[in-house]
This record gives sequence, C-alpha cells and structure tokens, in this order.
Amino acid sequence: MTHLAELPSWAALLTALLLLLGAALALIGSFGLLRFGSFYERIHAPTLGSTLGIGFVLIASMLFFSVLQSRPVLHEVLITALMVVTTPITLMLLARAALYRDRSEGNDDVPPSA
Amino acid sequence: MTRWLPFPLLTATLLAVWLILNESVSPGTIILGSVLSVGAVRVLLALDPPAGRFRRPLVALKLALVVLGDIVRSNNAVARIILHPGTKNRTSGFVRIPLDIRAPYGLAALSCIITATPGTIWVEYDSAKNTVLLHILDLVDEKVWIETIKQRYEKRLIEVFE
Amino acid sequence: MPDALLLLTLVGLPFLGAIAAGLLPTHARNAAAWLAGVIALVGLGLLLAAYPTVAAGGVLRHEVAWMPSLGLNFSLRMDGFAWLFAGMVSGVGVLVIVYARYYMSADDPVPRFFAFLLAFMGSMTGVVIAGNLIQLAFFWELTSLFSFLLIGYWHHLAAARDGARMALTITATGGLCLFAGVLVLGHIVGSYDLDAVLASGETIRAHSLYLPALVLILLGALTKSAQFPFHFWLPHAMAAPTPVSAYLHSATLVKAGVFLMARLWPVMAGTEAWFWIVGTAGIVTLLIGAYIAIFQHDLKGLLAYSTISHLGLITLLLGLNSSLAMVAAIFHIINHATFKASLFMAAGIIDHETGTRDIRRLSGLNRFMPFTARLAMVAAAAMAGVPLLNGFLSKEMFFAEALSAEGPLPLLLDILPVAATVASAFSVAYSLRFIHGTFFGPDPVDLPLTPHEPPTWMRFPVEILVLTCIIVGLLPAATVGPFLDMAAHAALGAATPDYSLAVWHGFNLPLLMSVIALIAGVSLYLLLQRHLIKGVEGAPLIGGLQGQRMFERSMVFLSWRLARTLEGLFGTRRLQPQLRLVVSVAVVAAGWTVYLRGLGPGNLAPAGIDPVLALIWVIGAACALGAATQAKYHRLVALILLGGTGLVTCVTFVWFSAPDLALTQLLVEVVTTILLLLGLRWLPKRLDVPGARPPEVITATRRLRDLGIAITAGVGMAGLAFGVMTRFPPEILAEHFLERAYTEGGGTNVVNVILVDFRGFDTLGEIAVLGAVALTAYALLRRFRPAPDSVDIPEQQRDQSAYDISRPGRREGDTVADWLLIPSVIARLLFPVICLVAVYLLLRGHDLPGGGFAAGLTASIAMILQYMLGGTQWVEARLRVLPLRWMGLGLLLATGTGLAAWAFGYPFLTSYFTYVELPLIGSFPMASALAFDIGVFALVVGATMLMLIALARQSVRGHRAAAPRPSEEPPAPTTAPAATAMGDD
Amino acid sequence: MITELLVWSIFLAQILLVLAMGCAVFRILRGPRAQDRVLGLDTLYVNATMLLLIFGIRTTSTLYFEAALIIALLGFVSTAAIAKFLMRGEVIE
Amino acid sequence: MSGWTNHLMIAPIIIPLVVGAAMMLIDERRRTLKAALGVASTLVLLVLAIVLLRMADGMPLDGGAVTVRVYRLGDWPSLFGIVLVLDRLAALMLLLTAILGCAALVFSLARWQHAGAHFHSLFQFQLMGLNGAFLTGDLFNLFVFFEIMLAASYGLALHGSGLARVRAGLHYLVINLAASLLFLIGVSMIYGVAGTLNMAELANRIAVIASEDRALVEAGAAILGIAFLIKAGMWPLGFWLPNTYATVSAASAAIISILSKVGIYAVLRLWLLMFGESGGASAGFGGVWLLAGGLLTIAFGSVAVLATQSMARLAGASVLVSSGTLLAAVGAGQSAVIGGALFYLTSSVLAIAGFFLLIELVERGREVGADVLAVTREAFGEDEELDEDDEVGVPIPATMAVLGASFIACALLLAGLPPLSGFLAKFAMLGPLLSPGGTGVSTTAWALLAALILSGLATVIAMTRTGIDVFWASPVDTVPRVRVVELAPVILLLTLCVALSVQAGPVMRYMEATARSMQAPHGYIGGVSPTPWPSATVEGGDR
Amino acid sequence: MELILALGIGVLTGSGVWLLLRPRTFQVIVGLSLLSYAVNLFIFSTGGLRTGAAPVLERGAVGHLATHADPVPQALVLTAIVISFATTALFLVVLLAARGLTGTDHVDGREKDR
Ligand code: NA
Ligand code: NA
Repeated sequence: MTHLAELPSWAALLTALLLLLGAALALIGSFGLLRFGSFYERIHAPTLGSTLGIGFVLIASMLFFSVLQSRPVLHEVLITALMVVTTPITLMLLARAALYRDRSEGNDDVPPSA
Repeated sequence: MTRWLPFPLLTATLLAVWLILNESVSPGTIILGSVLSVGAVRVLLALDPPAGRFRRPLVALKLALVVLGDIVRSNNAVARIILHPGTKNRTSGFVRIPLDIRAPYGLAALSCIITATPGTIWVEYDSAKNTVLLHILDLVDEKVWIETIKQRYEKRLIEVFE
Repeated sequence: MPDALLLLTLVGLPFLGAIAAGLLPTHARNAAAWLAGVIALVGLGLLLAAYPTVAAGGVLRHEVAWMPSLGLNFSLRMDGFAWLFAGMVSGVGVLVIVYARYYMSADDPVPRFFAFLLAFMGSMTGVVIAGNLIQLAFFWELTSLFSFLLIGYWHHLAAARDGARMALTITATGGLCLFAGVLVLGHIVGSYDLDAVLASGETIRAHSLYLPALVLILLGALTKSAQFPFHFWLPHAMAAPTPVSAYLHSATLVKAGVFLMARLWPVMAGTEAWFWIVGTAGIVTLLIGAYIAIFQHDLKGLLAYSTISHLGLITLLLGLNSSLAMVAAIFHIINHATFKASLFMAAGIIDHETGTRDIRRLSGLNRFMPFTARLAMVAAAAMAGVPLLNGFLSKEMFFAEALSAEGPLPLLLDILPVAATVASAFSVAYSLRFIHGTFFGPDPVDLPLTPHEPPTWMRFPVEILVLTCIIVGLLPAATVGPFLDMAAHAALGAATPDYSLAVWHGFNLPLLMSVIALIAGVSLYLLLQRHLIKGVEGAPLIGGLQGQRMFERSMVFLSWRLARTLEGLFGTRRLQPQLRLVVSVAVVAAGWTVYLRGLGPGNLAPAGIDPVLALIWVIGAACALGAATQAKYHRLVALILLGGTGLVTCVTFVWFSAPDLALTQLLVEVVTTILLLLGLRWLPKRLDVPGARPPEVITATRRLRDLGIAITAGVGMAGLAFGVMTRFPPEILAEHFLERAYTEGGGTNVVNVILVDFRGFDTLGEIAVLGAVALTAYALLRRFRPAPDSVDIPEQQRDQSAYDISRPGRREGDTVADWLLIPSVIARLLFPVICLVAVYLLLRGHDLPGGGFAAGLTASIAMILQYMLGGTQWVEARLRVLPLRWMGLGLLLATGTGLAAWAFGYPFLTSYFTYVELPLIGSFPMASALAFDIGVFALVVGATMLMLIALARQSVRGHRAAAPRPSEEPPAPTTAPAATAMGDD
Repeated sequence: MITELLVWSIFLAQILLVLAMGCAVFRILRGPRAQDRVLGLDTLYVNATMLLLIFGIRTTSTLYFEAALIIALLGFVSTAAIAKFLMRGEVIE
Repeated sequence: MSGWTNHLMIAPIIIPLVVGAAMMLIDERRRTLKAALGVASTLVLLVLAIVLLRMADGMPLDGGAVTVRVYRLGDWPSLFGIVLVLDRLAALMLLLTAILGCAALVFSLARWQHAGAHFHSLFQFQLMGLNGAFLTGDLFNLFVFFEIMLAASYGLALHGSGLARVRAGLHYLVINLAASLLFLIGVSMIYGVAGTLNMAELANRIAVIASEDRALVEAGAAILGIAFLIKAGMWPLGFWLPNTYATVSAASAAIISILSKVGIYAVLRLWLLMFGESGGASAGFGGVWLLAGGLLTIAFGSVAVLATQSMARLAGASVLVSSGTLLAAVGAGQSAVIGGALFYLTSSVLAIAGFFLLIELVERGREVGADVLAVTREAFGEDEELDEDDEVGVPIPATMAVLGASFIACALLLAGLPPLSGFLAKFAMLGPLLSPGGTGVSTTAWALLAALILSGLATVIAMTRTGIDVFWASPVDTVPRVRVVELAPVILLLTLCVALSVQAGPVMRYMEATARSMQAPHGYIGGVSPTPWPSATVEGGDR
Repeated sequence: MELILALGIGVLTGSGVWLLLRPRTFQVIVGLSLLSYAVNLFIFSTGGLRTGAAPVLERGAVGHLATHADPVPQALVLTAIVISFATTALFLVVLLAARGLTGTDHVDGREKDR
C-alpha cells in the first residue's frame, strides 16, 4: 500500500470516486439479476456493469497509473473496446436462444417469429 | 492500396492495439507491430470477411459521442428501475423494427450499440425482411423507439458504412 | 575321463538329445528311438566308467559357480548311492526305449515322445547326482514337468489330460514345499551343499526349525512317491503310454521321493517326528495300496496301486529309524524297479496285442502268448514275494525289520508285523489276480485284436528284467550284493550295519510270515473271485474314497468357488468402490501418519483475514457445492458452476501474486468449458423427475457414506493445506531462482524463467504429455461411434430446420444464419486481435506474465471461435490448420533449442541469452528460451486444435451418418474419411 | 487522510463487487432456466474483471492487467459457446 | 561436463522424443517409414541402455565413493536445477525398458501398428516417459515423466478402441488421474516443508526436519507412496490392473506391463533414499505397510490367478502377484533381499511381457468364450469323453508346438519353477531372507516364504488348467496364423530368461551391487549434491 | 487468510471427492476438475500466501523471498494445470467413446444390475 500514498490528493479522490461509482453500478446491475421477474428483463441488468461500471473502473485505473507513473497508461482502453464489442455477442446470442426456447415451449409472452 | 494493404483501417487499429499493449512507441515496437498487423490481416483475409467500407469518420465520431451519452443516460435510467421497481408503471416488451441498413459492419455496429446501451437488447434479426426484434426494458411507446433507433443510430451508420 | 565331463555329460546329454529329438520330423520313429537309445546307453557307459571310483568309496564331484554370492553353485556329486539310482535311471531307460520303439504306433508323433522321455531322464539323473539341495529341488521340479508332459502325451484323451494335470499339481506342489524345506534346511546348516548337509546331522536334528524343515521336505517326498494321502494321482497317471508308466512308476519318478528320504535319512531320520510321519504314511499306504490293488480291473491300475503299496513299504522301512531297514529299503527299491518295470511292460504288451487291459475281458492268454505269460508270471511272483525271486529277499528283510523295530510308539510297533503280513497277503492276492485273470481260464471273447506274441525286440526288455529278478533272487550276494553294499555305505557311511543277503536264513519268524502271507493271499483271491467277477468298480469298504473326485472337487472349489468368492469379496471390478478405496486409503494414510507423529504449530503466523477474499471464497464454495449437487441432472449448470469455481480460483491466484497462474487458469477454463460442451451433446438425456423415485435405503446409505468420505477428505485437505501454508522451510529452492532469474536466466518473470530455463525440462515433458494426449484423443475419436440414442441431429436443429422449410421465403438454415450473422462478423474482426494478443503474450513471457502456453491457448481460442460461429466446413474450406504439423514442429523446436547447447559443449537445455543491437529497433533480447517458448506455443496450438477439431468433427460425421451404422468394431486399418482430411496433412 | 480514503474506497468497491458476484452466482444457482444461469456467468466474468482491475490499483501493480484483458477478450467465448449449445444443441456444427 | 559421452545419459529421453515428434510430421499412411524409424530408435535405445549399464557398472561401490553419474540439465547446479542421475538401478530399468520396447514394437509390426492412429509416436513417447522416470533425480520431474508415461500408456491402452478396451481404459484413466492428483499433493507437501525437490537433497534434509514438521513430510510421503502403489497395483488399490492389462492389445500390454514396475521402482528409490538408514527419526517409515500390502497383494493376486477365466486376465493377475512379491520383499527391509528382489523384478518383467505377447498369438486361433467354457466345464464336470480308445498321438503343428513350449516357459517363469529364471529369482529372495546367520527365521520371512510358495501353487494350477485347455483339449485344426516377427519377440524374451538362469552369477553380482549402492545412499547423495547447501539466507520468520 | 484458502481447498476437495464417487461419467469429470482446482491451489499454497509480493523482478535485480512471491509452486502449478487440462480433455474423449460403445454413461460401462 506504500505506493498509494504517493498519489496526489485530487487523483486519489477522483480514483476513489470512480471506483465506488463503477463498483456500485456493477452491484446494481447484478442486483437487477435478482430483482427482475423475467429473463428478458434480467438480461438488461448486467449491461450496467459491462458498460459504465467497468468504464468508471477503467478510467480510475488509467488515471491512477498515469498519475502514479507520470506517463499515459492507456492500455485499459483495450478492455473498454473489447467489452463493448464482446458483451453484445453473448447477450444477443443468449436472448435469441431464449426466444427460441420460449417459442418452442409455446410460451405466450414472446412474440411470434416474423 | 487495398490490393497491397487490405483493410487499412483494421491494420492501423491492430497496430494501435499492439502499441497500446506494449505501452511503447519505440521504432522496434512499431516495426514489429506493423509486420504483425499486416500478417494478422492476411490471416483474416483467409476467413472471407465481408467487404465493407468506412467513410465519414466525423459522423462516426459524432455517433460515438451520442452513443456514449445514451449509455450514460440509460445506465442511470436502468439503475433507477432496478433500485425502485415499484415506483413507475413500467412495461417491458418486444419491438420489431424494420431496418434499411444492409451493410454487415453497419448492422454489427448497430447491434453493438443497441445491446451495449442498457435497457435495450438485440434479440432476433431477420435477413429476409431486414427487420430486427428488440427487447426493451422500459417500453413506453413502440413508435418512439423505432424512430429513435432509426434516426439516432441507423441513419448515421448508413452514412458511415454504406 | 575327468569327473567334470563325465557328470556333465551324464546330465546334459539327455537334454541335448531331447532337443535333437524334438527337432526331428513328426514320424521319424526309428531315428528318435536310436537317438534316445544311444544316449541312454552312453549314460550307462559313463556310469560303468565311474564305477571303479564309486565302488572304492570315492565321490565324483564337479562344481561350477552359478550364484556364488548366494551360496549356490551348480554342483554335481556322485557317490555309490547316487550311482545306483543313476544306474536304474539309465538302465531301465535303455530297456524302456527299446520297448517304446515297438510299443508306440507308427502314426504317433514319436520323436516328441522320446524328447520328453530323454528330458525326463536328464532331470531324474539331475535329481540323483545333484550336489546341493537347491539344485536337487531344481531338477525335482523338472521331473514333475516332464512327467506331466509324458503322462499327457496322448493329450486328446481326457483321461490323459486329467491324469497329467493331477500329477503335476500334486508333485509340483510337493516340489514347492520341498524347495521351502531345503531353504530352511540350508538356513539350519548354513549351506545348501549336500556334503555340508550330510555332515550336519546333529545340528539339524537339534535345531528348532527341524520340524518345519522336515515337514516341508517330506511333503515333497511323500507327494512324489505317491504316499497316502497324496497317493491318488498315480493311478490316474496310467493314462500315459505304457512305456512311460514302466519307466516313471517303477524306477524313476516315484522313486525320487524315496530317494530323497533315503538321501537325507542319515541327517534327518532317527527322531520321533520322522518315525511318526514317515512310518505312519508308509504303513497306511502299504495297506491301502495293496488292498485297493486287488479290486482293480485295469491291469495298469492294479500295477499302479501295487506300486503305491510297495512304495509305502519302502517308506515304512525308511521310517523305522533303523539302518538295517534303510538297507532293506534300498534293496527293495532295486527289486521293485525290476519286477514292476517288467510287469508294466507285460501289461503293455497285452494291451498292445489284445486292445484292452481290462482283466474282466481278458482270459486264457497263456495259449496265445505263452512266452509273455511266463515272463509275467515270474515277475508277478517276484512282486508277490515268492521265494527264489528278488522280491522275496527284500520282503523277508522287511518282515525282519517289522519284527525288530524299536520306536516310541508301541501300538504301531505291535501292529507292524501283522500289518506287514496282511499287506503281503494282499500282494499275493493281486499278483495272483494279475496272472490268473489274464493268462488262465477260457479263451477270451470279443477282444478288439486277436492276441499273439509281440515282436521279439518288444519282449526283449521284459526278458532282461525278469532274468534279473531270477538271478538276483537266486544269487543275491553275488549279483546285487556289491552294488547294494556300495549304495548303503555311500548313504550311511560308518553307520552301515552288517546284513546278509543269503537266500536262506533258516526257519525263522519272517519265513513263517511269508508262508502265512502266501497261503492267506491265495485264499483271499479264491474267496474274492466271485466278487471280482461281478466287475464292480472300486474296492469294497473304501470304494467311496475316490481320490480323483476329491481332488477335482477341491480344485473346482479352490478355483471356481473359493477363489471367485474371495475375489468378489476382496476385490471389485467396479470403478466407484475402487475410487472410494483410493480416497479412503489416502485419507487414512495421511491422517494416521499425522496422528502418530503429532503436528506441531507452524513457524509462520497466519495473516489476518481479508473480508473480500473471504467473501470471494463464499462464492467459490457455493459454486463448488452447486456443481457437486447439479452434475447429475443438470450438466450444463454444473459446467457453469465449474466455470464460477475456476474464476474464483483465478482471482485467488491474483490475490496471492501469481498473475501467470491467473492468466493460464482463465484460458484453460475457457477451453475446458468448450471441450465439455462439445462432449455434452453425446451424453444421454437425464431428466430429474422430482419425487419420481424415492432413494432406496441402500442408495441412501451409500450416499451417506460417500458424503462422509467426501467431508473427511475435504477436512483433511484443509488441515494439510493449513499445515503446509503455515510453515516455511529453513532452506528453500525458491531463493536460488529469485537470485538468478535475471542475472543468469535473463528474465524478470521468475516463473517463466523457471519454466523455460531452470526447469525447462519439466516443460518439455509437459508438452510431450499434451502431445501424447492429443494423439490419443484423436486416435480414439477416429473410431468414435455415437450411441444410438444420440446419433440424431439435435432436436433444436431439426426444429429450426423444419421451421425454415415450412415458411415461405426462408431456406433451411436461415434461422441460424441470421442468428449468427452479427456475432460471426464481429468474431472475424476479433480474430486478428486475439492473434495479436497471443503473440504479445508469447513474446513478453520471459519478462512479464504470459508465455508459450498462454499464447498457444489464446490462439487456439481464436480458432475455436471461428469454428463455433462459422461451422467446421466453413472454416476448413478457408483456413486449414494442420495440427499435427504444429505439434511435431513445436516439439522439435523445443527439443532442438535444448539440443543446440550440445554444439557449444553444454548440457541439454543450457540457455543462451544476449541483447542484439538491431538498426532502428535498438537493443533486442535474444534468448534461446524464446525459441523454446515458441516451440511450446506451437505444440499447444496444435494439440488443442487437434483435440477440439476432432471432437467437433463428430458432429459433422453425425450429420453425414444418417445411413445405417456399421457393426460395433470395424476392421482395424480403416480410416474414417472425415478424420483423415483434417488430422493427417 | 486522502490515502486512507482511497484505501477505504478501494476496499468498499471490492466488497461491492464481490456482492455483485454473489448476486450473479445466486442467479446461476437459482436459474430457473439455463439462459438465466449463463447470464449469471457472464455477469460474474464482468464483475471479476473489475475486481481484478481494482486489485491492480490496490497493489499498484499493472501485472494483473493481462488477466483482466483476457477475460474481456475471451471470457465471452465460453458464454457464447453455452448460448450456442442452448440454441443448436451443439457447439460446433 | 565435457566429452560427448556425458550426453549419452540424456539420449534415452531425447531420442524417442525427437523420433516421436518427427513421426507426427509424417503422413499416417506411410507406415513403413514410421515403423522403420520406430524400430531404429528402439534399437538405438537398446544399445544405449547396454552402454549405460556398463557405465553404471563401472562405478565404484566402496568407501563412500560416488556411485552415480549426474547430468545437470541446463548446466544449472544440481542444487536447484533438474538433474538426471544414472546409477545401477536406473541403468537396469533402462535396459529392461529397451528390451521390452524392442520386443513389443517388433511384435506390433505384424498387425497392431495398423489398429489405430499414431501408434508409433505414442510408443516412442511411452519409452521416453519410462526412461525419464528412471533417470530423473528430481521429484517433480518424476511427476512429469510419470505423466508422459501415463499419457502415452492411455494411448497405447486404448489403441485399437473397442468396447472392452474403452470400458477398462476408462477405469484405468480415472484411477490414474486420481493417483496423479495424489502425486501432486505429496510432492507439494514435501516441497512446502522440506524446501527442495531434488531427491538427493531431500534425503539429506529428511534427517534434520524439525520434529513439529516431520508429520507433514511423512504424510506427504505417504500420499506420494499411495500414488506409486496404485501404479504398482497394491491391494486394495490395484483392482483396475488385471482388467486393464487384459483388454489392452498385446503389443501395448507388453510395454505397459512395466508401468507397474515403475511404481515399484519409485517406491524403492524414494523409500530407500528418504527412509533408509539415513532417514533420521523417519527411518523405516511405512515399511510394515509395504510388507503387509505386498503380502495381501500376493494373496489377492493368487486368488485372482485361480479365479480367472481368461489367459489375459491371468497375465494381469500375475502382474499383481509379481508386484506384491516385490513390495513385500522391499518391505521386509533386509538389505540382502533387495538384490534378489531386483533379480525377480527383471525376470518377472521379461516373463510377463513375453506372456502378454504370447497370449495374443495363442488366442488368435480360438473362438470367443472358449475360456469361459473351460472353467465352466471344469466346474460342472462335463468332460466329454470322445474317442477315448484312440491311443495314438495327435501331431501338434510346429507353430502350436513353439507356442506351447513358450507357454510352458511362461508358466514356469510365473510360477517360479525351474529351469528358467523364475525359480532362481525366488531363491535369490528367499535364500538371503532365510539365511541371515542361523538364529531363527523371522515371521516376515515365513510369511513371505508361504506367500511365494502358495502363489506359485496358484499359478501352477491356473496355468496348467489354461495350458491344457488351449493346447491339449482344443482341436488342433485351428492353428493360428503367426508371423515370425510376432514369434521372435516372445522367443527373445524367454531366451533372455534362460540367459538369466544360466548367467545367474554375473547378473546377481550386478543386482547385489545395485542393492548395496541403494542401501548406502551416501554414494547417490554425494554424487548428486557434491557441494554442501549454503547457510540459510532467509530467516523463516521475517516474511 | 491461510484459513480461508485452506477452507476453500477443503470445500473444493470435498465436492470433488463426492463427485468422483458418483456413477456418471460426467459427474466424475466435473469432480476431477474440481479436484484439480483444489490440488492446484494446494500446491500453490505450499509456498506461503503473500498479497502484494512482487511476482516479477525488477530488470537487473536480484529477488528475495522477503519481497517476492515463491515462484516455484507457481511454476509447478502451471505444469500441473497444463497436464490436468490435457488429461481432462482425454478423459472427456474416453468417456464419449465409452458412452458411444456401451450406450450408457455409467462409469462401469453398464447400468448397475441390482
Ligand atoms: Na443493452
Ligand atoms: Na491383451
């Protein structure tokens, strides 16, 4: 923990805030998994974590290391980009799979195919 | 240009990825990165990626900002819904949206945008009719949603990718 | 002639002859007989050459080092006693060979017969001239073996097979006991050398291990000599060709037992135990054998029981602990050999000429083969102990001994003369039956062959033997006297008693006993004739005691019932009990050790608890327990929970400063999940119908027990882990690696430097494992046949296809194509990115987390993603991965990197590290370790792809194989068409 | 003071994330259907990524970045595979 | 290190690795080329093994001299690098492996090499794993080589596929996976407490382990031991063994059969190093259990031998008996027995491999289920009395005669009957056990004596039954088609047993030298870690 | 901390052993996977647990156990992970082959006949 003390106050404060925000969003998103009653609602919840939640944490990380190492630390950008690209793949695949299963089981609350 | 260096944008992106990964812009890294990026694209070519183009970077940039804003707003909205489930008379449901965009990369971008934005999700795409079925967490009015998506995202994507 | 050559030839020549005979053509009867005969004659000649020495009381010796450190030399030793036996072996051997030449049919594969016979002869000679006990046991077992082969010569006959098996089982068992016995004897004496043993009588008899040694050795001797209660094998050995019986059961095999008892008599006899065991066995055998013999209808069966009885007589003599009885025993050994061999041959002639040996069918042969009849009569008379024949002499000596015996058991001594007389009477009765039943009475009717005299040369051996009986009987002192004297002196040394071999000892009690026996025997035969004519099988009173049946039953019981029951009781072929045992034994072993030793406190204080990690492990535990409960009915859930557990493990690695592990764990996690998913498709559907089947009591108990084991194992592991974590050795390997990783290994990532340099050999091995496993998986999958109920295309696909087909405007596959459209576009764009990351991980491994393995898995996942979203055919039409080539080149590169060090005179895997100045790029690290890591990378890519693709291909094959499937296992070399395209580039 | 605040917020953020992971695991365990569980796993991956990043900050080490990168880059592959399995009964056709 | 001869030590590992890897690059259809490469490699290994044996035998034995040759991988000091150690024991095992390798590979050329993919590569990896396991002086490296050996053996065991093979292979795999996990637990416990992986160094430290830590080292060793004993097939951990060995294809079985001896080897090596006389407070740890386990294994093996219905299972059960014998001999703990045990090991390895090869040839001409019939017939006494009177012999075709003679040889070897080496092997163990000076025979010795005699008896009964049924009771018109390349290896192995019998003196001298050098591990330890360990640089507490 | 990990290892082992003793091949493969996690963690833990210890050396520097994590167990675990990955894959293939040939997924290749 020794290095943490070397961080200027503003950066420390900002980092702390961003981290808490990010984590809170992730928690809310995950909490949504419990809160919502149907799968199609639940599937929206984790997006909180995988977009802004992780975004805040990544910004915090970039800020923290950039200030600490006095150089731009940017590689977190990659994670952001990858999250944006890969999370939709899973969700899309999953949502359609669920739709198929609902249709084949004859559940009423899903729309018929086009 | 494309003959010798297909997918220049992708190649550049890959080079950027390489540089960011290595956190270095030394000549060695750049040379090696370029070689690797070109090589990686060559491998990709074997997989027959659909042809596509990318124009109007400014539009794209603007779109990115818009999406960013939407994501922030939707985060807020969805978080509220999660935290106060009973406060608002909310209905969720499916919306089928007819699309105009056909470019694969454009469609991909659209799907990413929609799915990455909390509260909306891309469920089923029908290539024959070129429609997409979305699920929307807070579905107030179908029409509004169709308009929003077509105007805010699809139009710009068509500009960029077609 | 030097002793060495003589002795070696005596033993070795028969074996060489056996090999030569074995190589002769199947029907070379004459050549084989000549060969065997010459060899036996050479043996006789050698013995003659040795006679002067042994007659003078000398001993021929030869010793070659064999296992000198264990006190075992190949040592041959021939004194007068051994000479006598060797003489019987060779002498009767010559006669039997001559006889066999005429007895055996021209259609028989006779060379094989003579090969066995010669080998047996060599073994028997080996027994009698063995110079040490181990070697004696060695040849002893060889006699069992070759007698087995001889008895089973006509192996197409069930009787021959059974007889051979029984003989081998009994005598080889005895041999094993003998082996144990001589080991103990050697332990007592301190040497296995026969001279040393024979010189240590006092030590042996006084030793606390005398009794075990005695019992074990006697088990050997009594089984071999067919003594009660091991006698029953001998009659069944009669299924052998008659020459074999004549040889084995008169002069050789069965005599080995009495030979051994006589050989060890000076050092082991003279005790109460000896008297008890040997004497009792002898007297019982004597009586029972003789009694049963009377009632045999088979000529050879009669002779067999007679043999048993006479061996009992000899054994009894040996058991009397009197040196005079010992001499009598030796004398009777010789006499029995002569008359019994001739009788067997005579029986063989009868069988050969009439086609049967059944006394009930035979009759009046005296008219058809008078000369043979005379011979048989004389021999039978000798057997019956008629005066002026050799049998009479030794019988008289036996009677005398029976009368004068001294010992600790008055009762036995009292009945001894009576028993001897009764046995003798029985002997007269069966001898009479042999002669009377065969040669006298009306002409035989309905014989398979018309009887006539045998060929001259077939009769010749019988003539010689009968002549011997007569001459010895008439002039014992002049003929057999010197030999007996020599043998007795050699066996007994200074203790040799004075004895007389005169034909006439005056009117004395033994003579009276003889007369009584003769009269009683004749009377008995006359009395029994009516009973015998009825042809009832088996002897009255003890007919129910069927040795063979008991043996068969006990064999069946032993191997079928008992062994199978025991195997079932103490073993299992099911997996679950085995695993239960493995886990339990491990738990008990570790627990017991810790309990015995006691575990002290560690030298490291545990660190404070981080609530974050604690919570993480709550999650981990939930996942693990969830996986444990869900794996039966909800495989997918278990798989997902497994992923959760893996993720927690990965976070733990991060927590405790192991980024490399975390990285690798994650990657492995992904690949494993895909692998298992690929497998799920082929598993049977398993539906959990709640409450459908309440667990039975047994199942519930079993589950409870397993739960107990699982909890114990868990608690145990936790305890051990805590114990190991809280202690730190005073000196530890890690220190060296940390010190040298950069300065000598050239990398800052110590873990990676260990993997590719300090312990690169482990890594090389590890990739070899991966390679071997991939090859195995691939080979197995090439032969994969799905189960009938999972061969169909999955329900979902059928369903979606049906939907596509049923809707206008849609083509089959549209649903999935639309579904995958966007993911596959993105996945393709991700492909170069993932590849780039793979290269990145590879190149930085030496200094930072990463390395060949992580890189290889990353690259594989990139490929798999394409397979997943594009389909096998689609990908392979565009990008051909040649996994085998990757694997081969990877392994070769890694090995080659290690081998390169040889060129510089360093050991394998010595690393080389330098910074190379490159224009523009600047200083670039060039480590041989990188080349090694690239090898690892290539192999990992190849192996992972080989397995994944091979698995994935099964689906493609499944889709194609709508046609009826071939049977279970196709002929070996077929190559599955789908598989060759991919694997074998 | 500020450092302490940072330390505490890091700690709190970690706790929040672990709770988030707990929610996801609850969904995995509870279901009710396969897709819910997959969703839980996906969420678990995302939360774990963040946890790793925060751990990097806590220990001021960038060495754990790659692990997070790998989750972001490849974590979706297994969830996608399961989704494919649900939809098609087969991962690779 | 200088001179090319030093590299000879690692060649038994490198050659099969390179050949096996190179074969992956060769098209599967070019079998002849692969076979030629495989045979060449195996022959080279044989020559190498002989050379190494001579090298090992040339090493001094007396006065605390170094008795080993060491190969330091990566040129790192043996203090922390991986070392290969060549001593008499390792050389012996290498030679056995090479012999079995040659026999099995040549045998496979006739048909088995065609029964599945990549046989030759897997075979080379098998040899590599075995050789490495025998040579390595590092505990974790031993694990790695165990895994190579197992990985290849899985391949060879499943080679040819088929219902029975896969069924048994599944058990084999699962149990060995469990064993591997135990191996890892054991090794890491030992590392965590003793701080080293080098076997010699471990032997050094075991004596001075703090008493409060000793329990963990011993528990680790116990767990490790169980991993080895599972491979050795000790009762009650070895039920998988007869089944697996019985279903495996002949060529594979012949080479895999030595795996059980690797378990024994590991026990012998580590046990004598760690818990020999220099083991301090731990000396003799677990010896009683080895003895008891060994005896029980002999008992169970004998029961299985008796109960068996097929030749292949009989061979598998014989492996159990042989393992049990060795374990009991090791556990008996008398130094003099080890030499004899090694002689026995050699003899039984050759015999069992020969037997596995032979079985396949013999069974080739028989219909399925014949074995079952034989036992059933015996059980219910249904002896068909056909042409009882025909007392004219049936000529046995040359092939059957050779097979029969080989079968007899195997039976004699397994039962420990003369004239082949099985008898001398038993003598070599029992002789010293019973002859320690004439004060009396220990219970251990009696137990072992009884076990060996009774197991021999069981083998005699079972082999006789089987042999009679196969060679005598069956009609001779179904002569199996056997090729010379299949018969030659069998005869080679059995001839070697004859040679062992004839040359028992020199062989036993080597075995005793081996035993002596293992009994006094100073020569080993001194050779591997010649420099003393530097004083501790880190205090335990300051972390 | 040690206690937490020890308990975690214990739970993984217990769950793994439970599954290992089950009759279905899939249960066994999951059990073996859990067990290999447990064993990997066990090996890892033998080097002692240190949070925040440097896993990587400074360039040119010499490491010490006082400041650095014990790399040996890590290297051993890496090897073990690879090997257990390989064997899990193999086991999967074998269980599939067994399932195909026997028609059942029972570990004995036949349903228990009781
Ligand atoms: Na969304
Ligand atoms: Na076999």
